[in-house]
Amino acid sequence: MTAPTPALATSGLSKSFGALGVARSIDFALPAGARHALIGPNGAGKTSFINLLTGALAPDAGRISLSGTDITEMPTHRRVKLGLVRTFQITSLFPDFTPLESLTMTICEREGVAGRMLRGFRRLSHLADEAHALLAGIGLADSAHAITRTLPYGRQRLLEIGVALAARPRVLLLDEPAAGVPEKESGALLEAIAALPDDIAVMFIEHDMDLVFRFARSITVLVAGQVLCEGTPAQIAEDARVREVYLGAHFDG
Amino acid sequence: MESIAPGAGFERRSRLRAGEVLLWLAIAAAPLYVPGHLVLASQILITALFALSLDLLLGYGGMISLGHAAYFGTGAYTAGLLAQHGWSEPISGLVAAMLVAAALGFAASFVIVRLSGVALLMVTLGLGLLLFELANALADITGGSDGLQGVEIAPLLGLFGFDMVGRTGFVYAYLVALGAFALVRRIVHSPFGLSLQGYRENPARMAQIGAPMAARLRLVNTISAGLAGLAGGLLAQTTQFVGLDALGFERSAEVVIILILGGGGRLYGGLVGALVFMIGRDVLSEANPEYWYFWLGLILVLVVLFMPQGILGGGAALLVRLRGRAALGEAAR
Amino acid sequence: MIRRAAFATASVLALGLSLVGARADSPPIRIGFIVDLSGEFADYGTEILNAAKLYLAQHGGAIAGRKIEIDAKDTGGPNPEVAKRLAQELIVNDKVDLLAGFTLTPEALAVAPLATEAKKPMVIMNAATSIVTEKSPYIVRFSFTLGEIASVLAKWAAENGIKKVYTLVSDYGPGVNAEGAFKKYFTLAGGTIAGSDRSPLKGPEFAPFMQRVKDAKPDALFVFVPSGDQGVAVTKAYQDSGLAGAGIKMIATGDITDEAVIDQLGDAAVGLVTAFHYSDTHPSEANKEYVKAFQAAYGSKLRPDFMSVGGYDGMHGIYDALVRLNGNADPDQALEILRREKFESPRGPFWVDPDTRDAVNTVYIRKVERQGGRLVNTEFKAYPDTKDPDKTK
Amino acid sequence: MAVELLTLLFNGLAYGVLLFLMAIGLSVTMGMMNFVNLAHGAFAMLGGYLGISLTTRAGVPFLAALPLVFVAVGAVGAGIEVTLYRRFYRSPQLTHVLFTIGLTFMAVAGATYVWGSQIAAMRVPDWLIGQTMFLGLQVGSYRLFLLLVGGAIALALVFGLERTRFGAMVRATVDNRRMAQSLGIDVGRVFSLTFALGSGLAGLGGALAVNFLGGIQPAFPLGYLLVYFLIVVTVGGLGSTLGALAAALLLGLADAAAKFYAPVIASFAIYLVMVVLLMWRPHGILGRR
Repeated sequence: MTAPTPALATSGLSKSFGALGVARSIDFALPAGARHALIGPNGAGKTSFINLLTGALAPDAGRISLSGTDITEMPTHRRVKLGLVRTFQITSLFPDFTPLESLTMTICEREGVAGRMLRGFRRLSHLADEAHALLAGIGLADSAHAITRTLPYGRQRLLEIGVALAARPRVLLLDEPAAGVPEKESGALLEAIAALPDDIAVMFIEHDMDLVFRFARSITVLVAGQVLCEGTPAQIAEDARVREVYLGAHFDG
Repeated sequence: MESIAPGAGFERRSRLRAGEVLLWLAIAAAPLYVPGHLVLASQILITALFALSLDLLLGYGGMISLGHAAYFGTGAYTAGLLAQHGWSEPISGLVAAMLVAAALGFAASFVIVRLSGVALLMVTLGLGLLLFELANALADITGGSDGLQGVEIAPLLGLFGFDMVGRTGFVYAYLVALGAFALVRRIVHSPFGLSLQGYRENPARMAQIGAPMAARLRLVNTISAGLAGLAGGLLAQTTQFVGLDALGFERSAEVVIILILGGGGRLYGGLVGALVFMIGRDVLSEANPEYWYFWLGLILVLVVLFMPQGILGGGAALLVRLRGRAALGEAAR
Repeated sequence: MIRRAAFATASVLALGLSLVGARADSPPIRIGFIVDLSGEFADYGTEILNAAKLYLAQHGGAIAGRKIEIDAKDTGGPNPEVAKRLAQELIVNDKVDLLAGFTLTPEALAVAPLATEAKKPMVIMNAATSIVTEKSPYIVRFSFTLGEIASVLAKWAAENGIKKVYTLVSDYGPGVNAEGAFKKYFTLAGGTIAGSDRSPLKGPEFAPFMQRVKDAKPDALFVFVPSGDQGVAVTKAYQDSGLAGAGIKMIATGDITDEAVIDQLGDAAVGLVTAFHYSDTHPSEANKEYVKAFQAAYGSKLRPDFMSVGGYDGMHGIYDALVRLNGNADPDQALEILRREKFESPRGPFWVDPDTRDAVNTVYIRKVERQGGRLVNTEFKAYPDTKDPDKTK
Repeated sequence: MAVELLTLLFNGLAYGVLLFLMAIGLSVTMGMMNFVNLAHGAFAMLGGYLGISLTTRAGVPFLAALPLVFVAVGAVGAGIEVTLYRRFYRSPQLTHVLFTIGLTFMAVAGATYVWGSQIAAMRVPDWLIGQTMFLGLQVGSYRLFLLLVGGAIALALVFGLERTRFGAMVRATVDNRRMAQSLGIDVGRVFSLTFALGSGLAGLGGALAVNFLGGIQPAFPLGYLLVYFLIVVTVGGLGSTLGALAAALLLGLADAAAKFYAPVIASFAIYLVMVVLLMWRPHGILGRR
């Protein structure tokens, strides 16, 4: 028996901007159904790594594969179609849309009907229904018809995840999902993250160590574009190198 | 807790509203109440159609163009040259105008989808100016700055000649404009239209929801160019003359002003803008030929100060206030 | 300020005169003016309209009890579709008896078919491209054509020891028109063309062209640019490039030394030779009176130029036709009179060629001189009865 | 050959410097506040007319009139910024377009009312007429003056922005408004001053341009020069002074070279160069983003 194919894997993934190496030969594997945290000090290359995975950045070297399919050269939108979906650290929504519209649009993309021009939504009402169900599932049903930019920040963060879920991901990359959410609004968000379906492999970047240890079943520590170490939360918590990096990083400010 | 049925937003949005029907009926009745101004009425319709073509691109797709007259003029010259060379049947001439402009739009779209913001603005402006200079240089074909003469158009359907009062021209422009509005209405209320607006709202996110936007932007640029060509062709046929100004920077700038004035991304913004701008200009330049620019400028300034979303946007906001906050979500759309 | 006040006075005067003559029950005679009163060419249209109104004010403004009304519309052009729409509205709604004005060629061309269809005489007061009159049998031109002017200048140059000429014109219809006529008649007269350039209409920078001219070492540089800032710019570029020092004369159509702008040229223009049909210092009684009346009405700072004389003479023709028809504005009869007009204009003897319905002018060769603190075009040679040489019908 | 090339270079640079002076204010304000001020040409026009009125009607010497025009138009610019423009910085750019075009229309009508629709030209001193010997080259005196004055101002601006405290504040604000704000820079005041400076320069450029362009008339701010300003600004890169200078000089040189070597394509040349440059570098040749 061979080992099961990881949901997402990289080998030798490298990228540099001039002298600055943001990814240095990263070998990484995300098993199916994972709950994996990517941590590291500021400037470690976490967001660049996600950008490489989604295709927003083109690597200088190395390969990326999604469930065994090589996607290194693939444009972003096709990676999404194959199930590789991300959210953004800085909320990136459709300000004048309602949540229902945002999700329906995403579902239309997923179902391959978004290019339809001459037929309206009359025959696609099941897609809007699905969008609504999804919104209800993450607790946004009562905001379905509100204008996105008028929503409280916490709800926008939820919608950020909702839009990603509507693409029906197999691998979901969450870039600091709870960043900046005030405490009284964060409950629903954490619930939604906890309730993510088991068949989705989730990798998230997070600075809040409480959240990391609450959700992650495995952790990768990235420093200066390189994988410093990998392990279970317990292993990482014990790791002397990690402590040093974090303390050092704090002192460097 | 939830009063609106799941998914209701979409069907409701695309349902024909009474106001729209009334609007088109009111326009159709123009010969009854402004029988002496049918030429102005058809030129307003033509400008509205031109603004609609830009609305698809700018109002819905969020892509600025300061060279849209390139397509308008291409349509005008296509229709005009066909008629000048003996092809005087109007409908086929108009279709040709649309197709040639669309082909130009398709070719230009490969350049345009790579750009955004100010660069897009200036490159579209540059392409428009290049085409203008080309038409001036090819004076043997286009008539240059003297304009294209000898544009003779056969009666519509072989029955209705283009009369001096402009009755045939008006009906013709009305029907074409109505058809174009119906088409664009369809498009913007389709999944394609939704993704186009998604691009306007957040271009960077579209790829991350799996949308192949480059191809769609090319398509919408092509359609928009075709509609602009349709408007240009209509003008050439109803005026029976094509001047270089059909391709001019002033026309490109004016249509942007008209659209923003009316309110972009609202389907009827171009029509409202064209009505206000062109009637305003007609009345003001009649009343005060030397200084009408001042009053027109004042109107623009006041609209910006009091209705920053354009006239339609201002109207919608007013409605919201009248109806109270409950309707906020719907009316602001 | 002075200008506006004077204009108001003149208008009141005109109104008063017309009221005296008019009987309450007879309908007015309406003349629809289509001119540019705003935008880039506002100045042209304003001059034409002012002069036409002046003529009416001078002559009473009413004929056989019918008041003459000018209904002026602004195209803000070049804007052919607006011009055509305005003409249509003037004909259909305002029921005008004649169309007049027409600053710019494309606007005149767009309106021409309407004049034919509605059988309305269309009096051209500027639009100077040759073809205009061919576009409708109802068009009569009271201005001039560029071919007329340029061919005379070519003839004069060849007669006066200029053997090699470089041409520089603005790259648009009238420029091409002037270039063609000049080249044709200069070569016919035995001269040679050293080179020809067309300068973009939207670009004020003439120095590189002057450099080319200098390199080609012609005897003279022939220039046509539209009246206004371009004329001043090209004259300054000529001066700043040292062409005069290199023995290259500049000759031009009179657009450049148009009285409305000539004083802006400064001494750069002194000695410049131009050909044109009107100078405000044309030595005749008719002109002296005209200039005096014009300045009395619109201010002494304003000098009447060729635009104004087109408007004045055009109105003269219309008024004459209406008087002879005793206030009856039958279009075909009016047309017959208009196409045979012949009178002493402020510009000199003027008549309309009945066959082509085009203006026939005495074209003068003039030299710019300083005269009492201002620049003037002093006529020193006349070519009487000049027609557009390439006009057959 | 060398004389020919140098003369061409000289003429192109003189033209370029003039374009730079008129356009630089637009570049900085667009770069700093993302404010699209299509009324910029109106400030140049105001400068032109003021220059004419001062020299011909009030009898102020030409050289003394220039700084007066700079100050006056700068003050008008500051006034308009404080009373009108300021409230629109958060609005979408299309709103700026509509608003400033409206203002431009009003300015055009206003200029017609005050100065009439005829072109107005400026009388310059005799020593600026004709030709002068410069570095062994026969050149137009006014162009030489333009090149020297404009060049000095351009250099002062470029170095001023690099070296002075105010320049540092301007650059910081262009780079990142929020960051500048958090550093304690009074962004509103910096912008008002910059706007005044930019308008003043446009006015000065307008006054200097009158004699170069031949004259000025009310439709000036809606004419082709507005297009040229936008070309200078975008090709140079929003907010980049050096970029705007490079773009303006490039534009002047390209125009001169095309007219001299290939007059047939002269009317296309500038637009062609612009399209190609922007395809190559959408944020301008020296743009940062």
